[in-house]
Amino acid sequence: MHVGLEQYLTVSFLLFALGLLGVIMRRNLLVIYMSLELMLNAANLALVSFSRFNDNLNGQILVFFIITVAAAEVSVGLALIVALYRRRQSAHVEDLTTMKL
Amino acid sequence: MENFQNLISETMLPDMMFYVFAALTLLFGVLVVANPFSRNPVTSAMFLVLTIISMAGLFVLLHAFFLAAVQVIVYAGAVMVLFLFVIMLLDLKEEQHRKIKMVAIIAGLLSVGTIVAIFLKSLHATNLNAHASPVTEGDTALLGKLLFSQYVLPFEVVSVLLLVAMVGVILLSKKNLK
Amino acid sequence: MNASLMTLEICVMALGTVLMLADFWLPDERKKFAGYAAVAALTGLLVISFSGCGACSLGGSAFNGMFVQDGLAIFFKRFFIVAAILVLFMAVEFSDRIAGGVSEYYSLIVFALSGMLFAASANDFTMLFVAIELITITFYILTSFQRGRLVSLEAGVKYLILGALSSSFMVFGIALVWGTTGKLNFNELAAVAAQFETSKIFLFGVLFILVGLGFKIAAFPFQIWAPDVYQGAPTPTTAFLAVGSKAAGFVLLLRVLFTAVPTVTAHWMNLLIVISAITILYGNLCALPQRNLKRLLGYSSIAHAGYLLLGVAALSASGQSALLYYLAGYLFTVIAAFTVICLVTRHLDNDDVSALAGLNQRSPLLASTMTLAMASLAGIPPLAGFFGKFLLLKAVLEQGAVNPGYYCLAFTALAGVVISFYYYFGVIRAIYWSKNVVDVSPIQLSGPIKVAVCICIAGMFWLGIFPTTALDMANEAAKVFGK
Amino acid sequence: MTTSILTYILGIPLLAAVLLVFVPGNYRVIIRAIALAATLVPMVLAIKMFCQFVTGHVGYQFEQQIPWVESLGMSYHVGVDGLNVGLVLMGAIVAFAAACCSWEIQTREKEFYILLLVMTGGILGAFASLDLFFFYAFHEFALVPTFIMIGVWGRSERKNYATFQITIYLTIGALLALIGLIALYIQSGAHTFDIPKLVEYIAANPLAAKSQNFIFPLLLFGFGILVSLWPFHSWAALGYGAAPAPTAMLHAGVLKKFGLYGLIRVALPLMPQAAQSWMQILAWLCLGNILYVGWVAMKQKNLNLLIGNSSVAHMGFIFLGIASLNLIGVTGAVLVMIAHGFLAALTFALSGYIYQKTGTLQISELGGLCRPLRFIGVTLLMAAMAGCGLPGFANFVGEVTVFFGAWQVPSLRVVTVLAVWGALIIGAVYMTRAVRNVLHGPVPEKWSKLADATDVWRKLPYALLLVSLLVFGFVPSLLTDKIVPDAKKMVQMANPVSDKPGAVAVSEIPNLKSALPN
Amino acid sequence: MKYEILPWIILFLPLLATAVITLFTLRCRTKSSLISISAVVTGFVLTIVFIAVNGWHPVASETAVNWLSIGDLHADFGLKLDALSMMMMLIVTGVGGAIHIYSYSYMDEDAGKARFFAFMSLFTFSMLGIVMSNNFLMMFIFWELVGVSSYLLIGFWFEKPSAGDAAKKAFITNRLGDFGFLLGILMVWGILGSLNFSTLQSSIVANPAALGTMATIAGLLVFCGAMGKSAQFPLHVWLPDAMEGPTPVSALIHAATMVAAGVYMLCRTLFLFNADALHVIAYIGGFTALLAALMAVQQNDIKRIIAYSTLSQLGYMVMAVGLNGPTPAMFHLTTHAFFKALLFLSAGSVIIGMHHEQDIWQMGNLRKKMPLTFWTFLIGALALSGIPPFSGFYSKDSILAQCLEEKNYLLFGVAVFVAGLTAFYTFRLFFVVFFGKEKSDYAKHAHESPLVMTLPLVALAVFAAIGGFIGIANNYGSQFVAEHETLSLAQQVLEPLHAPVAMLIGIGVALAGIFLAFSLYKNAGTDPLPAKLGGLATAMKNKFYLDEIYEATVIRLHDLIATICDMIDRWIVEGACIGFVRGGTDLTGRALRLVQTGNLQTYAFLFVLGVALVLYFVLGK
Repeated sequence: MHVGLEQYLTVSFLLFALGLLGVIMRRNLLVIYMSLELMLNAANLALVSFSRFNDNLNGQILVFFIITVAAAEVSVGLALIVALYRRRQSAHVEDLTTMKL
Repeated sequence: MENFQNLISETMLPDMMFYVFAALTLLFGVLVVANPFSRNPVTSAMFLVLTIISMAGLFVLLHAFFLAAVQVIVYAGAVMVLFLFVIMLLDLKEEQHRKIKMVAIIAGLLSVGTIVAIFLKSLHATNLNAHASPVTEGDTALLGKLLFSQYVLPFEVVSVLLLVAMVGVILLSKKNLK
Repeated sequence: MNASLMTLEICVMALGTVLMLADFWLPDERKKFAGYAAVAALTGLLVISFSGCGACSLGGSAFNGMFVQDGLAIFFKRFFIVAAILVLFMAVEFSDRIAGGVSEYYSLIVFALSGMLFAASANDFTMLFVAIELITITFYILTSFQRGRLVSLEAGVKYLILGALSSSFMVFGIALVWGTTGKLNFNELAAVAAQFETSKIFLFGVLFILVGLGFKIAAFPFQIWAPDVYQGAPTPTTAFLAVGSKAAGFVLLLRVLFTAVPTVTAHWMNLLIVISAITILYGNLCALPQRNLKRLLGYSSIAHAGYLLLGVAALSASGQSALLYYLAGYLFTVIAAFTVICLVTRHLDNDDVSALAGLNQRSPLLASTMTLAMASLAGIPPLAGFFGKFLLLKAVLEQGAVNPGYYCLAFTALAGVVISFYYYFGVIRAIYWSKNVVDVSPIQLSGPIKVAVCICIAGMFWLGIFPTTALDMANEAAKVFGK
Repeated sequence: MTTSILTYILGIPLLAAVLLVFVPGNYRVIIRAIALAATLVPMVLAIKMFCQFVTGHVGYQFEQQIPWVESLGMSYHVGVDGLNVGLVLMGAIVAFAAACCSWEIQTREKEFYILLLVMTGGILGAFASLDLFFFYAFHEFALVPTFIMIGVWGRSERKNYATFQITIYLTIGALLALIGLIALYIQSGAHTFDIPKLVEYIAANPLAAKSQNFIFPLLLFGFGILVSLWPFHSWAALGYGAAPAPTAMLHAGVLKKFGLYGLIRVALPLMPQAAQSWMQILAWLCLGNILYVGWVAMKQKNLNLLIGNSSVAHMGFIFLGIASLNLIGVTGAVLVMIAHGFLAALTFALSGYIYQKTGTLQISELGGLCRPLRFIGVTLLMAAMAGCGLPGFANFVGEVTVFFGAWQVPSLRVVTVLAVWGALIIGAVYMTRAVRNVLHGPVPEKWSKLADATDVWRKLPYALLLVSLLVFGFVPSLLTDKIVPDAKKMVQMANPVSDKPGAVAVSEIPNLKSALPN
Repeated sequence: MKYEILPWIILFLPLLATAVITLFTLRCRTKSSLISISAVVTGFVLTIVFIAVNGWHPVASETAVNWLSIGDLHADFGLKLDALSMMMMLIVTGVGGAIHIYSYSYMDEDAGKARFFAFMSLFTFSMLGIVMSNNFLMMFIFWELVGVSSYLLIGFWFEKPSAGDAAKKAFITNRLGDFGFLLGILMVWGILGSLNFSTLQSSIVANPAALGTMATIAGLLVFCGAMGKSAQFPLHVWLPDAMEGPTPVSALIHAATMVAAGVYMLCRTLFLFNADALHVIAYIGGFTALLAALMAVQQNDIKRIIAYSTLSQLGYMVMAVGLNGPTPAMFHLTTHAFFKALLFLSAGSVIIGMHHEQDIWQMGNLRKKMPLTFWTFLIGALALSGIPPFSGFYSKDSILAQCLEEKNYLLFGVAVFVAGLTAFYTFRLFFVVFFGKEKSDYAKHAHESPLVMTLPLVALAVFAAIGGFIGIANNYGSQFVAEHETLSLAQQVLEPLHAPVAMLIGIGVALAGIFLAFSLYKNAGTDPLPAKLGGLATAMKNKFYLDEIYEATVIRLHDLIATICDMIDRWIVEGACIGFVRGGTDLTGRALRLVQTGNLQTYAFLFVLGVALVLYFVLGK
């Protein structure tokens, strides 16, 4: 089968779905966070492949921004998780249920 | 033989490479989120690195060389190191085997499955109008030009964002509160 | 290119930086004044925004149309600045409860404001993305700013994970939309969107973008984060989240739906109706048994997202202007409510409704402010909420001829309002006729916060009694989509 | 345009409410004085207006219009014609009486008076407004203080439940009506909320039948709920039972009439076809009020609940008058509205007094009160008599006019017969039962020393209301002469020349038939 | 019509008196009573003046001002002054005046004297209104007002539970009649389009079938009003209980005037009734007369006996109207007003003398102690029994004659029997009270009443004695009979001879009744009759258990319906419906928020689920 945009998109979306699964199934905050990175990366892959197949560099610029933003987000997120861990001695989502209902 | 090589370089090889990298990416991806052997976050992190590197391979196949490099440097290099650093810092043990809720897993699989199914269905239903012969090269110079001309505004905004993130990280992780 | 259009944004960013730097040489006890200085500066900017000088002249665009300065943008910029001013007042009062840097808190608010200002002018998916991320990431920090309190951190983490999740959706959506159409600019996209109406991947992408925006405005089914985050975050943050972040979500939603893909939106009438209806019901029903004030307002903010979505779902100019008008009223109302909560719970651990007991003896001003705020949220004349709801209902009913679903929507909204009466009055009741009043010590109010509260009250009344000016502004802003 | 007297009438209480906000809560005398003055002046002005009203003249008088939101066709527009001049007068008098009766409030007086004045302003505004938006908004504005007053100053253990129920019910009613009004605005296409303009416009371009059939039920049931139309009545007695006397006076007496006024002013003339088809249903529903609620009233063990139910039952007559859709019926309905306003205010004021003195309204605990409370007892007796439709009181005129009007409609005869039964028998049964058990009989020892209302100020509100009832009962033409021309116009609009044979009422009113365009 | 203002003054004087008393002189008993008395006496004088000026048939008999005018509904406040109404005015003000004066002394000990006179004046006003009104609505208004004044006066001693109950009962029973009356008015108005008596009369005269098929029903509905007010079976139950009121009230309202209003109204609106309706009216009247007479035989309360006799006599009058004899009916009404008021006032005098003891078996031998009362009572009793030449004889005779004239022998028989019974129970009362031994200490210490009380007795006694031949029947005749010839005094005295059969039978049974009473009760210490009659006597004593039957049926039924409605309201409307909606809403709220588990994973899952739902909604198909 000839490899075209469709294949790339399928891969990228599968990756996205994997990330999604990770987010909703794993209970360790850090792993969840990694899964989120996976999802962002899937978007990057989609953008790059579109960029390639549509003959348009804007997509790559977007990827650039996404990577930057993701980095910022990761740093803040990790800092937050660390701060939380210091308070709670846990990075487990089930321990984060003081507020509910 | 030459013909064959040509054939590979022209069509077959990139295709084959695609399948290889795609398979690797997905495999590592699965291992990130659902490693049947280990639930240790470190393992997940390591597989995430591998996923990202495989993906960089796909980027190369798509002629986005600059981004492939950035991907490896920023993600595999910086971000993942940060992750690992934090994991080590927090001294996270292997995730305890709390009881797994089958219902939750099935429901999760079902909903994600629905989304995937709809996506794939839509993908097949859509004529993507993709060019037969992709030509765009990941020209770094061109990218740079675009970034500093057309996209200078978002670029500046992102710089503010980074500043904010920096401040935030410091505030959040400062050891002693005043 | 016309960079002078960005005067407001540049000034705000500069202000944020200055505030941050000010931390170095301001003694601790004077840091409060940094907040007031920020208020003063922002007030100046607000005046400038009304002065009609170059920076705010209508119709300009810059950076290849990425940044537009139209009626809508101006409307929202003023809105955001007012919100930030009022939140800063509150933040100053709140400063004694912030262990970490107070100046940083002010400056982060100002940076979030800058993100909102960019969002107001964003006319391009790139700008949309970075603006939203600027706002969101700032809010992650603002939410978890009270590091000493577990709830604050917990709220921060919840907001972080779910926010990042929604960002991922949005990014993927942007990828798909851009990939199918090759356009990032809204206007350019609008020109070609019609031919992609049947492209399912394109629609898929638009939906994913809407997921991200739906998260910002806390619309069903992406509302789930709101109560927890509202409850846990420091009160000024919550207020800013409820007003600023939500409004930013709405301005982007409007732009995407009505500037970028208007033809697609027209097909999604039913989707919007259903989402709006369920959001209203969900928010109101869940708020019914709620005893925690901030959480209550969290649910109520979901309900109000639903009301605001009425204006979107109406798919008409009157709907859009009604939405804008309602938002304006919502601004004063919600900030008033949170200001009261902020002041009342100063020495308390919890934000339970019972904290309001005897408020009318402790501080009549706060008691009446809270009462008016609740009344306005419930939609009682002559307060802003009433006229806003009136406009929204009118806009929805106008479309009744198009689709009977709109009548159902109107009735759902009605049911929601009725339910909401119950819990809003519950709050008022707690103020005036609680049985066991524990604390009767008078609440001392500083001069500035009195000013802020009075501004809120005046705003509620002004919008309710003299709606013409604001309505004209909203109409003017909504004209953007009429083109 | 000069400022209309109506603007003063509705503005003074509102301004006074604002003024009260700034008076310290412990200046009780000043607060009371301001509240009394701020209701007395509108009352005097309303009486003046009533006297100056030019009788026999179709159209609005004392008009004033200030553009408000021009883009939506809204304006502050007040004015009175025959249909509402009496209501404004009644509202102003009851408001003053309510302010006088507020001495029973002992706690948080300042807040109470503020709410009372807000309510007064809202009520008067709602009745004086000729703009749909203001019409609605003023009502809503007056409604909310009601809830709060019941909640805070209410009595009985069930006050929370009562507050809850009255709030929910009335909100639903008001909002249904709001949807109806907005739909009316939209579908008329007139782009104006101005009632006279709207009427004019719709007279020229009638609403489509489909729109009418959508909007009319909304208004009917929306307004109906506000007026405790059966089976949406259960809030009323409960709410009034729990309300402090001044609130019950103002709400049961005046504010409640808003829904009926809305039906007459807006729903009937603007949606005649729908009105025709709904009137039969309304007529049967009104029996629910008159008979069913009457029977319920017979069983009440609490005086206030009894009065509350009787007030619900009285609404039935007004509905019947409206349902007859002819001049006599509608005029009668307006008469009952005004009369009942005075009456409800009077009875609630009296029960408030008794409650104040005895601390209970359980009928079984009371008895023989005519002896210690001579003035109050006699007044209550007269009120009860007025309540069962005794001539001499304005209620009789209204009710009997309604019966005459309803009798003109052949299809409503059965309903009329039953309604007469309700008026003459059931009303008499529960009223005399109440009188027998509360006023007559031996005085229990504990009540023998109760203090009667002796000084003029205490007597004033009751006397004022009683005199109003008597004046309009003796000289009903004071009202009817004013009502008839405008009611005639309204009825003409509500009875378009229809091609349906046997359309109600028109054929029965010869002078109307000639007035209709052929 | 000259002095048109006079009737208005006559009408409104008592109202003015009420107003003045209530507003100003409630604390001053003497002043109040004088005001009230002068109002009614002035009314009497002015009526005489007016009659003297205008004669019995003024040229333009109506005077009116518009009261209510809405579309087709025109109701005047109008007065109709003809022989009928003017006679009634004389009765109301004349007899009323006597009773007012009597009350001045009778009520002397009562703290509520001022209130009493206020009510009396209100009643006088209302009663005058009924007799003077020229249209149905006006009449209905005063009809109701009379009802309420009666209510107030019966309940005058409101602290006595029985008085309160009796007042209530009277009011509601009257209301039942009014229900029919109002419907009748509506029906007549609906068909003929007018309320004015003259207009109605002329349109019916012009077209006897104007009322069409509704004629009978309309007539009977209007008659319902009379049934209530004149206490005809089955609405008669209130009248005996009404004796809870002060005795002057019984005399004025429940004997002389108000209860007669029904008969008056029937005569006023006679043109409405067709033959069928009249038939029903006649039989109801006859039945009431019989029933009440039977009940009267076994009563022991002095006032109640007279009350039942009133009932019985009212039945007589109604029967006369039904037999197309308005003249005899009105004639009897008038004489009845005299002698019944006399009897009541005499009874009142006895009661005062007996210190408010009303049981006849506690009295006895009072003729010695209260000679004047004895004589006046005797005159009243004779008149009531129909012994010539007392007034009752003439009027009763004219009714008997009317029966024969109409050839209704059944009703004639009833009337005769009732006449006998009347004489019997009247003299039973008479003998027990005034003869025999003193049966109690009160009786031993009884004393004659003061002059203020006895004077009206004498005046009334005179009229009760001579009322039969002083032109009363003449006046009525001139009203009702087209070619009426005025009779001279002698002719009037001998008038009964025109129907000798009726006269002889009438006198015969009356004497028989008196004789029977004499033989049974001359010296009786207890009532011998129950022993002789057994169950029948018990039934009579207990009013044939009608009160109990009503209690068990009508009242219970209404109460049951009310209870059911109350239950529905409590449980279904308020409980089930509202409770369900409320509880449902609350429960939904509580259930919905269960999804907010606080667990991030749940949140993420719900988020994704939401995305899936939205995607499916839009793209799934």
